[in-house]
Amino acid sequence: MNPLDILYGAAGAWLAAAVAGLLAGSWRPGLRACCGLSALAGAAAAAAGGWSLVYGNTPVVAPGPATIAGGPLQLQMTSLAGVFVALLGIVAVALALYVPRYHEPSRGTGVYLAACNLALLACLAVLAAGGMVTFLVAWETMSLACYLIILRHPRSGETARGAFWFLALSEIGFLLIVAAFVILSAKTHATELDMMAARGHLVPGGWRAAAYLLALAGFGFKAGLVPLHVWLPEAHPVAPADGSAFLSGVVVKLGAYGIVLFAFRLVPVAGPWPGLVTMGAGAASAAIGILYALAERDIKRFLAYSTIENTGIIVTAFGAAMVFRAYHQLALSAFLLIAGLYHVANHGCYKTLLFLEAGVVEHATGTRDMDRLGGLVHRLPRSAVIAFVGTLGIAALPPLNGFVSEWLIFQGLFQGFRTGSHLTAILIVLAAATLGLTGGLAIYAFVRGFGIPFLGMPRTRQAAAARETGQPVAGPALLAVACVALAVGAPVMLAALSRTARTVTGTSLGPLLLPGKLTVIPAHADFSAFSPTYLTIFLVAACAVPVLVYLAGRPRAGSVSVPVWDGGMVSFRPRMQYSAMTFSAPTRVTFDALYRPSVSVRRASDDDPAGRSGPVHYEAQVTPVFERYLYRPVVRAVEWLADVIRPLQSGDVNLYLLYVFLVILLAYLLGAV
Amino acid sequence: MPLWFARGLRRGVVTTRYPARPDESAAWLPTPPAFRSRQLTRDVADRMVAVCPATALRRRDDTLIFDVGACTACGRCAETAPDAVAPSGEFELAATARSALIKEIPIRGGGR
Amino acid sequence: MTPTHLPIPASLSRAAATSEQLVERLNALGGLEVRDGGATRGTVTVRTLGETLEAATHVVAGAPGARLADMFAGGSGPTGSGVSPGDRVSPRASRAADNGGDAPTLRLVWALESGYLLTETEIHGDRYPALSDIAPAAFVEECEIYEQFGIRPATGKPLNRLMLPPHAGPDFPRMRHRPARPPEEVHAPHTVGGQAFEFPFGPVRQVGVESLYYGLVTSGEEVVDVYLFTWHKHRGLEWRLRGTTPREGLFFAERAEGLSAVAVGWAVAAAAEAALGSTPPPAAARTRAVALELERLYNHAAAMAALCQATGLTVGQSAAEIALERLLRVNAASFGHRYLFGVIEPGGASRAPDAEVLRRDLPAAYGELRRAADALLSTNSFVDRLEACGILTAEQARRLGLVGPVARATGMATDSRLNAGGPPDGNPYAGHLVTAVTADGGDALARFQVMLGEAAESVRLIGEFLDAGTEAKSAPLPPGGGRGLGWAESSRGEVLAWVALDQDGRITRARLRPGSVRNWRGFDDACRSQNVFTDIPIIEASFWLTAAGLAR
Amino acid sequence: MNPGRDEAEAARRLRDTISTQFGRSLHIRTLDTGSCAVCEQEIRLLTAPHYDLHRLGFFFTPAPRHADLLLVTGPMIRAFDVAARKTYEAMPGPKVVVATGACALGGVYPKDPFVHGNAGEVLPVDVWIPGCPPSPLALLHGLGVAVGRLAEMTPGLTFIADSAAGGGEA
Repeated sequence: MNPLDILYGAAGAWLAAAVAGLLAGSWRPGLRACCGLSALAGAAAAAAGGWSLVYGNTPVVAPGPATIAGGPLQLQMTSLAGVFVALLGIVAVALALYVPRYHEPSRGTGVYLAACNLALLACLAVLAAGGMVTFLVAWETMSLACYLIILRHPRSGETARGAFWFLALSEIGFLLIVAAFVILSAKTHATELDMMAARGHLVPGGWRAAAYLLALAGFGFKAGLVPLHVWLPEAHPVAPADGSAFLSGVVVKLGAYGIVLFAFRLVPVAGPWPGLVTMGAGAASAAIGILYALAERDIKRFLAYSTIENTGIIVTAFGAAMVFRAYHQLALSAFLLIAGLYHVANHGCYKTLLFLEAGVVEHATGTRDMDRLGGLVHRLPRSAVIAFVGTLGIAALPPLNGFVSEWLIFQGLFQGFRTGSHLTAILIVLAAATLGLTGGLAIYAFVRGFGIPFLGMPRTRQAAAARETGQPVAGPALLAVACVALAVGAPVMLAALSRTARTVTGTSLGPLLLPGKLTVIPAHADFSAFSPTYLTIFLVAACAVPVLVYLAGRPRAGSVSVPVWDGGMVSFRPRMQYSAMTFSAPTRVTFDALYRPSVSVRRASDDDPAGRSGPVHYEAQVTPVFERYLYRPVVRAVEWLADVIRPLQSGDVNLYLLYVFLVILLAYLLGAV
Repeated sequence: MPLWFARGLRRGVVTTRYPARPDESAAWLPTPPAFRSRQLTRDVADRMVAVCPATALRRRDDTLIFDVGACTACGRCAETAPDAVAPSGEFELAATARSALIKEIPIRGGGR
Repeated sequence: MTPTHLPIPASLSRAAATSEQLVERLNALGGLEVRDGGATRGTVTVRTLGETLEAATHVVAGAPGARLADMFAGGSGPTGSGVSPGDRVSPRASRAADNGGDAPTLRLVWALESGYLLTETEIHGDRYPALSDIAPAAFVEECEIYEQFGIRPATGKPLNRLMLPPHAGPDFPRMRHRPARPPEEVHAPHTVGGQAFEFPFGPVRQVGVESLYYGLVTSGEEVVDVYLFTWHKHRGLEWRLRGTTPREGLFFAERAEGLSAVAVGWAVAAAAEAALGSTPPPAAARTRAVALELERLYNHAAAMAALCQATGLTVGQSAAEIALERLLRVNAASFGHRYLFGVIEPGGASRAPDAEVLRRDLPAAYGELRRAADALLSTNSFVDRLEACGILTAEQARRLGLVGPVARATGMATDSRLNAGGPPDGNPYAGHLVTAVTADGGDALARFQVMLGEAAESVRLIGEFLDAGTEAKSAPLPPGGGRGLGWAESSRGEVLAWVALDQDGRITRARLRPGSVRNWRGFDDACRSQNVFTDIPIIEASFWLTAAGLAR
Repeated sequence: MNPGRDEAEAARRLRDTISTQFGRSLHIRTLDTGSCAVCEQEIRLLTAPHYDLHRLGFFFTPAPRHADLLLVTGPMIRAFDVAARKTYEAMPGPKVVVATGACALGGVYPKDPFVHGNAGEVLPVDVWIPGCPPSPLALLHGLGVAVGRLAEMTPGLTFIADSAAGGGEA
């Protein structure tokens, strides 16, 4: 028995759930059954993933006569994939708990849930693929299923646009990945991943680099590396909340999985620069992602940009791990790999949580615009607490899990001096500095992301009317528990991940952990150490101190409580609160060159300076630099090309006969040569 | 800043010693009127009541009721009856009870 | 700083021509120059028709040098239909009189190069042409006229809330009782949309300043717009003045804007005198002028102290306050009141300055001011904060009808002391060289420099007036009724007053327009001119306005 | 005017009261309820070098939360009720209200739909300072009276909220 055996069960359950969804249509019990099956599958996958962390890699199997795209279906469960499978399982369970309350059964719900389960299954297949063809087929299936998920409400133009961005960029990425696989396969004469890895030394240096860069770009489209990220802020807002949670929580992570797969398993070392390129791309994505997040008012777009930032952090860690490996700092390399994988798990949990809560907010208020929300903490108290846990996590504030993984990444990057190369050391430190900036901005962004919708006074009537009854709580709550567990249980998690790192890199990080003392040491004992568990306990205890002080020093005499001093105004109004955009105005001013904001002010007095101060309206639109200056020319070129070749398709039979003739002629000529 | 420091030193102290010592600038302040009971007649009192813009004056029989609190020291009563009114010179008028500011002045100048 | 010398005789002849030409053009539009008892004395009065009001406004607004100084409505018709001889109205009854039946008369006061031109139009119905589209300066008054009389511009553009408190019901006293429409229909919705928010400030603000509410609409860094509320200072002074005699009314008028007590008092007294065709004795007029210049002087010192406070320069503030206190003591020693209340009375002046005290103490007190100012101008941290802060252009000043140092700092040489309209005897400035000090920066520094230049002028003028002789003397007001326009130049700019007196010499309608009313409108624009939060106290100090004057 | 010796004695007592009871710092918040801006000017001059209020241990504070004394000017405009009450309520006890100037004492404006005409209509006034405007010297004297009143209100200086309410019936 090995983890794969459990995964067969999970896959079967997901397949059954997909079929159940298709059959159920909008019949509520049927949909519930579908969700139940999905949850079951998720639990199984989580168990299998966790187990494979400990178990190590299984051999490649080709179960029975099953074939896929003309080749054998090759499956394998690796320890590396185990991390992702476990995350996939937890997310699947949370989604299954969330969906029945979120989706009111209606036309298309069944198909949507079928697509969701198919996508989960495809993700599992990607992770469990032991061969190239299996991997590629699963990957493409996943993309198409995700396309269907995004298209849940296809009537709106925005949805179609978002889904199209996703599909178009996915397909370009897919082609690049195919190319990368074809190069490796051709040079190693293998299709099994294990075999490819074993014969990696056969690949010449130039081809190695080409294959890796193709894979980096191909997976970068999925992972959302800048400038390949544009589908995220387009597709996430239009998908249903659980769909966007799945996209950000799992699908984007598979991009990171692909990069690790190529970087550490399939393509052998080709000097330090592939690592440096990866690290640079990651750092740039992190900084640009969070800066764009700060300019967003739509909660889901905001979260999508934050996803770009987080995958940037993850990819930076992986890139730095590659660099250290190239300089034979194997311990540090393994350490950064662990840190990156840890961040994968963390981000999968809290970003899924936050997207689910964004869905709750949208459901309760009918809007995703932060400037139309406010005061939700009083109206959605449980959701607010859960979202707060997620926010602490994603803002990388202790004692939550985001802090642990980011701290580990920083500790790894700070040891860049151990590479021995000054230039590399400087570049690594630069990456660390960029991540430092990103971390600071992330706290700022999430103070805003939580504070504006949840705190203060409701800015609109809809926000004031929000109610929590009927809103899904269990799913996000599960993820909040997972976040806390990932923080408190960090030493255990790290112990498990260090096994993964050993199977991937072959390096054992013996003294990394002192599980008895619950302390973590980043690769080298002379650098630093910390204990997330003790930190959590200490911080929680520290919170008690002011309470105790207050209780001890409470005035004995009676006290009077009066409202906040407001300058004698009649009353505070919601318009007197910081809005989302004014809160981030300092960054907008500082990073003016990136945002290139176009400001439009409308005062009632604009037609004449007569001091008429009626309703005031102020907008600062951020220029979408990448869309406008990178993609729009490409799109224009494609359109131009289409125009040029349109005459070929005239619809005239004689012309087509001429084409056939010319082709045959060409074939003969080539054959003759 | 050194410029200002030097200026301050050269300027010296201008601060009043009040309330420890009287301040000479108080002599120029407008102050509420003091009424000469003997020069007041009902007629004079009525004329003063009529011109008082602050409604600080009232007459009740043979008593002129003067509300120091309402008085703006405009001096119109003194213009009306220069013999009966003189500035009191009193500026330390603050009181803890509003009623303490209402004075009753007997009209003693004959009851024509 | 470029002093512009405008010798009065020259401008007199030029302006007279302008005024005549305008009257001719207005007559062509069906206007009628009024010369009889129905006219407003102290100015040229033209009666225009409701149908041609818009065209007439275009004509005058387009004339070079014409500036809309005021616009107001009155309950009584232009021929004095509200006043009939022998119809004795008790003050209280007159105050509470419901004039709702009368067609209100709209009066526009235009300041020409010399003299004022007043047009009056009877408005039937509750709409009149939107004059603020022609002369943007009229906007404040459009709001006020709506609140007080219930008539509004025809375009239906939203109006601002000015004096009526939000909770004012239909029986809240107004100049003309008329049930209020739901205000949200008429008043501009007070909202902030998009990505800005309103930074609330007030009404209870710093220590020792007036209550005033600012809503600073900001995008986080820049000031996008300013909402200004002063309705919680509205004391209904124009309403109070009805049914009073000019002498009684003056008591309240002085308290409309206590820091311009002399200027407002003078304007009201001059209006009453003009209405009744009397002139104050020249020596009494010079007394008024001495008081007015003293008032301007201490206000400039107070503005200087406020500027220092706003820029955080405490030593400078102390130096300015020493000068201010000494000037106030000079006031008290010479006129018997630190703020010169009660100096003006209709027909003349009730108190004469102690010339000896003035000659002895004023130069020393002014020297204090001058030295403090010199030190301030050589303090970079102070000057740098003022420079390019709250910039207004001459074009803005002209469109918004700004007055006083604010307008003069943009290069406009407007000063009502140069205005030689009205009876020459009553104008103590005739025959003296009056200099309109101007600057051309339009910023806080320019305003400060204008104030300093004017302070020097004031001291010189006081000396000249004292040499010419001053006296506390009044020419008793003749009996009868009439209408008159009066004006005076306060430290904040031109103060206008218009009164209509019935046959008993009681006020049936009084209009007070302190300089603050005009200049607060420029405050919005000055705040918006790419300023940050911390500049706003500086702008406020450099304008040196009062909320009391705006809300009255 | 009283003889100089009494003055000196009074001043000494004032200083003692302020320094012992209020730690040398009695904080004043001003409240304009519709004044003509002149009372405000006189209040501002209290901190000017000629009067230098700080030498007596008085300070101005913009926050009513820190204030012990409320200096009210103006005839208490009805539209300003809410702000006046809020300011008063925002002050911690013990607190005194000082009505300043003829307007606040009911001198200039009669009670009508615009104004209450008297600060006492809305706030529990403890000390009344006449004058139009009260000169800085009169204000100094009035503040001295207010300190005496405050000291009366707080025998033994127990900072109990009820004592503020107790002082509020004047």
